[in-house]
Amino acid sequence: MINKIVNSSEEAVADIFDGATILISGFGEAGSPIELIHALVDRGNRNLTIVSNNAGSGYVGLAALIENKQVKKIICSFPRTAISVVFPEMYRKGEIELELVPQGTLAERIRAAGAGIPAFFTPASVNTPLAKDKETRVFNGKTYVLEHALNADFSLVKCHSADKYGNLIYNKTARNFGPVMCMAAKTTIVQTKKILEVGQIDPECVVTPGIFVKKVVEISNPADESVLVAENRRYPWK
Amino acid sequence: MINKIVNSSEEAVADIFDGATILISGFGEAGSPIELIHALVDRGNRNLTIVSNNAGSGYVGLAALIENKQVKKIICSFPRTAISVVFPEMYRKGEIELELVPQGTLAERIRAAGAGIPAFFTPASVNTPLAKDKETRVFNGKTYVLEHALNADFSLVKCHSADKYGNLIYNKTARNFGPVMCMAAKTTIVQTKKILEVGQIDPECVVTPGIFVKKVVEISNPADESVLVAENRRYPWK
Amino acid sequence: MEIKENIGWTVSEMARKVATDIHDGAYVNLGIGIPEMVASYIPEGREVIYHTENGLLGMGKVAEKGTEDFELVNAGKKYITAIPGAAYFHHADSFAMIRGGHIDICVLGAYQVSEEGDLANWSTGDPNDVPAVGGAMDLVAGVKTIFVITQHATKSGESKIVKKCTYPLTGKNVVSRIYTNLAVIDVTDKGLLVKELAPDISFEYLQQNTDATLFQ
Amino acid sequence: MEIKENIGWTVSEMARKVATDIHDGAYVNLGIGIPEMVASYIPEGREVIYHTENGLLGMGKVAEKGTEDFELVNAGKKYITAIPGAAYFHHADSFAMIRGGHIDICVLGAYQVSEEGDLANWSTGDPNDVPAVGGAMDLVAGVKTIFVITQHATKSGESKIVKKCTYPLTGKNVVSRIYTNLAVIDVTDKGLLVKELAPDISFEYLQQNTDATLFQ
Repeated sequence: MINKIVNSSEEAVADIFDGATILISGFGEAGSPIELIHALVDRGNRNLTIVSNNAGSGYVGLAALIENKQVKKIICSFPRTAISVVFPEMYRKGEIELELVPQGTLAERIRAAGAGIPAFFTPASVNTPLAKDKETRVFNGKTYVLEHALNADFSLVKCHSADKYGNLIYNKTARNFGPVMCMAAKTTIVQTKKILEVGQIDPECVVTPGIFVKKVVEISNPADESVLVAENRRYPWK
Repeated sequence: MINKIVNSSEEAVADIFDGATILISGFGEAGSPIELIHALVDRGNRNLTIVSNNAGSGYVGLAALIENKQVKKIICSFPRTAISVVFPEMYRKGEIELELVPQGTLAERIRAAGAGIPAFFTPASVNTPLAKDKETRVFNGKTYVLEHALNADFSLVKCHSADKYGNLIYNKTARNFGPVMCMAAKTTIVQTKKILEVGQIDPECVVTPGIFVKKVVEISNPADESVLVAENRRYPWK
Repeated sequence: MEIKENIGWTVSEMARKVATDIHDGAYVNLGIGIPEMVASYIPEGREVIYHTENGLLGMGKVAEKGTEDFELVNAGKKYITAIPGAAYFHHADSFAMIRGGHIDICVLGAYQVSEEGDLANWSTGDPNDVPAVGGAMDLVAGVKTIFVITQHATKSGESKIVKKCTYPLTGKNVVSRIYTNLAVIDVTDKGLLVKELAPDISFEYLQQNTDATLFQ
Repeated sequence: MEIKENIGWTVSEMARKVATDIHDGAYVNLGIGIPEMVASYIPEGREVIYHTENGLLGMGKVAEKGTEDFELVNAGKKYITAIPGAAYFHHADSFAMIRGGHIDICVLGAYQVSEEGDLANWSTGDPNDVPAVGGAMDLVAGVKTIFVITQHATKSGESKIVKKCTYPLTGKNVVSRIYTNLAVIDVTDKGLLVKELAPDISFEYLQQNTDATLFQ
């Protein structure tokens, strides 16, 4: 019988392996699965390729994963934030690779992976350095660039409520990359604030149907990244 | 100030012109905007290209539009239904063109049009007659066919509830092609069972945000196509 | 070739065979017609979630007489129900599930299946027929495992398990296993491997009544 | 070239100029920073719906102190509110709105704008900077009309309105109109057409302090 709920973040990330490509939801702190990321720091896998819109703030969450030298490469649209220190330092030292992708292209590449579309054309980045060496084609007089699906081994996603089938709903703009990332990974791992009984989520309002989800862990009181950053906290906690 | 509500089906379809390409929602009768289609029959525009999953049943709705010789070409996945008579007859006589498209490719071509993607690769139809003369390409050892966006001048869509901003929610499997068709037309025209006050639709549950919608007409008691077909009704009513 | 009528398994028995091969927790799409019968034979203790490509994950039983909702139908346009924990979505999202490889098993009918697992199930190529494809090509291109359930022969006695499909293809190299009234046959790299014979059906009889070459 | 500081329009006046050109019923995306000010100056009687690319149509005002929700932010990661009639959606749907040409107007800042409407606003090309692009390239490629709001010159006095962009492009031929502290300038097929001059600014002064060639 179907029950995707696991008991701990540790158990949730237990299958992650060295060298994996991992999608991590969030737009800044909104939607960032900070407890799952910390569990991955604890697990210590290396040589990871991380796909996420940003590259972390302060010394917690994604920044902690990067500082712990677990990340070989990051694929993102905006690796700077007001208080990002870890990534910029390592990037300048050449200790981490960056693939910069326009935000809409990033979202669409992830969605394409989930939808079985290996490649598509987009107008974004045409005539810019980010389209360098990429195939272009003209449709109806306008130039487009060919972009490829961004498949992944795992996705780490934060949502608001989930049931044991893996049906998910999100909260406000914390939804952002979560739904497409759930679709695009072989194994999708979700942290939820609440677990609901099957049937409590209105079938008209399910955002991520359970088919896309492998494991769900309840984290009732997730940390607020901005609070941790303001307090200058560092993971692993001291 | 924004108010997309119009007073009649007649007013809703008033801008449709001869030769237009029109997306029509519905999977069989579920989600078919029968009153809008009948208004289009009354309006009498000709040479239309219709994109819809099916080709109508009996002598009402889409079948009435076809019987009235307004449709030059239909783009669809399944032009047969248990009780389709009009399309098959005209097709055999060579009086209407058919572009047969796999259902998922049809949905994705419409979505692509709405998302500004001019073309994409899909594995569906490779090595079949429906991929004949189409460009193919191999990605990771698997062959895909290039498919193009299906843009339209108008879409006629049925939903369950709408507000004056054009935010829409649907009912069960009547949702089907509605949301992607709303995205893909220059002018989207919607018939809704109910009009709600702005703010009554939960922002987490809006399926079609108002930005995709141009006109909304309330049809509180839409006809059931299958009932009309069973009663052997014919539009225009006699 | 002649196949006697009413020999081997009944359609219900065939559906039960398919159902037995569907694992607990599987996401399954059932084609229109005989494949729909499979849902009735899932062994107890297994939970299977049904997808219908017109926008529902968590399809339940057929709606009881008098409770039909015109806006709740399956891909065959039958009035159905939804289970608790179901989700509705639009057509592009529904086919993202299919094309993206998220559905575990799809059970389809067939006009012909070839030695290499090619499937023909949408057109006989008759120019008088109105061609209609529906979601079949997307399903065979995207779903992880394709099971075919079909009578071994057409009503006029021709083998549906063929060396090469003569009808237009739905997809090439897509079928994993074939359930007929005479046998269960796996499509393997080496050819068609007979896994199980119906009662009183010999391999020799099966081969005599099959256009394709079979292995044991 | 030298531009005196504090001449021409204030930033607020520039924002008001932009706001005046936004029609009733427009769907608008405001870039991070000065473009965000535009929302405060929409003339009464006009209703404008704001899109923020991180997944909200119907963005309201900035959240009041003490009512901030960490999960309700705009593209600049400011805490905001949502209006009644708003809708949340995921990132792919949000950029479908952008790429698909559904947003009427986007207001962006600039490092440089060229005579042909090329925009550079994401990178100075400095190899010491961490490059970051966000949604700018998608916005200029997809939104129907791109307005740029910017000081006419950099802090060091260089004209931002240039013959050719020397910084890496965000997009080519994308800008429709430029609002600076000195003038409102339309990008036309014939070149940069000055539509309006700030008080006490002459066309000659403007041209002297602009790298690009201007027309009247």
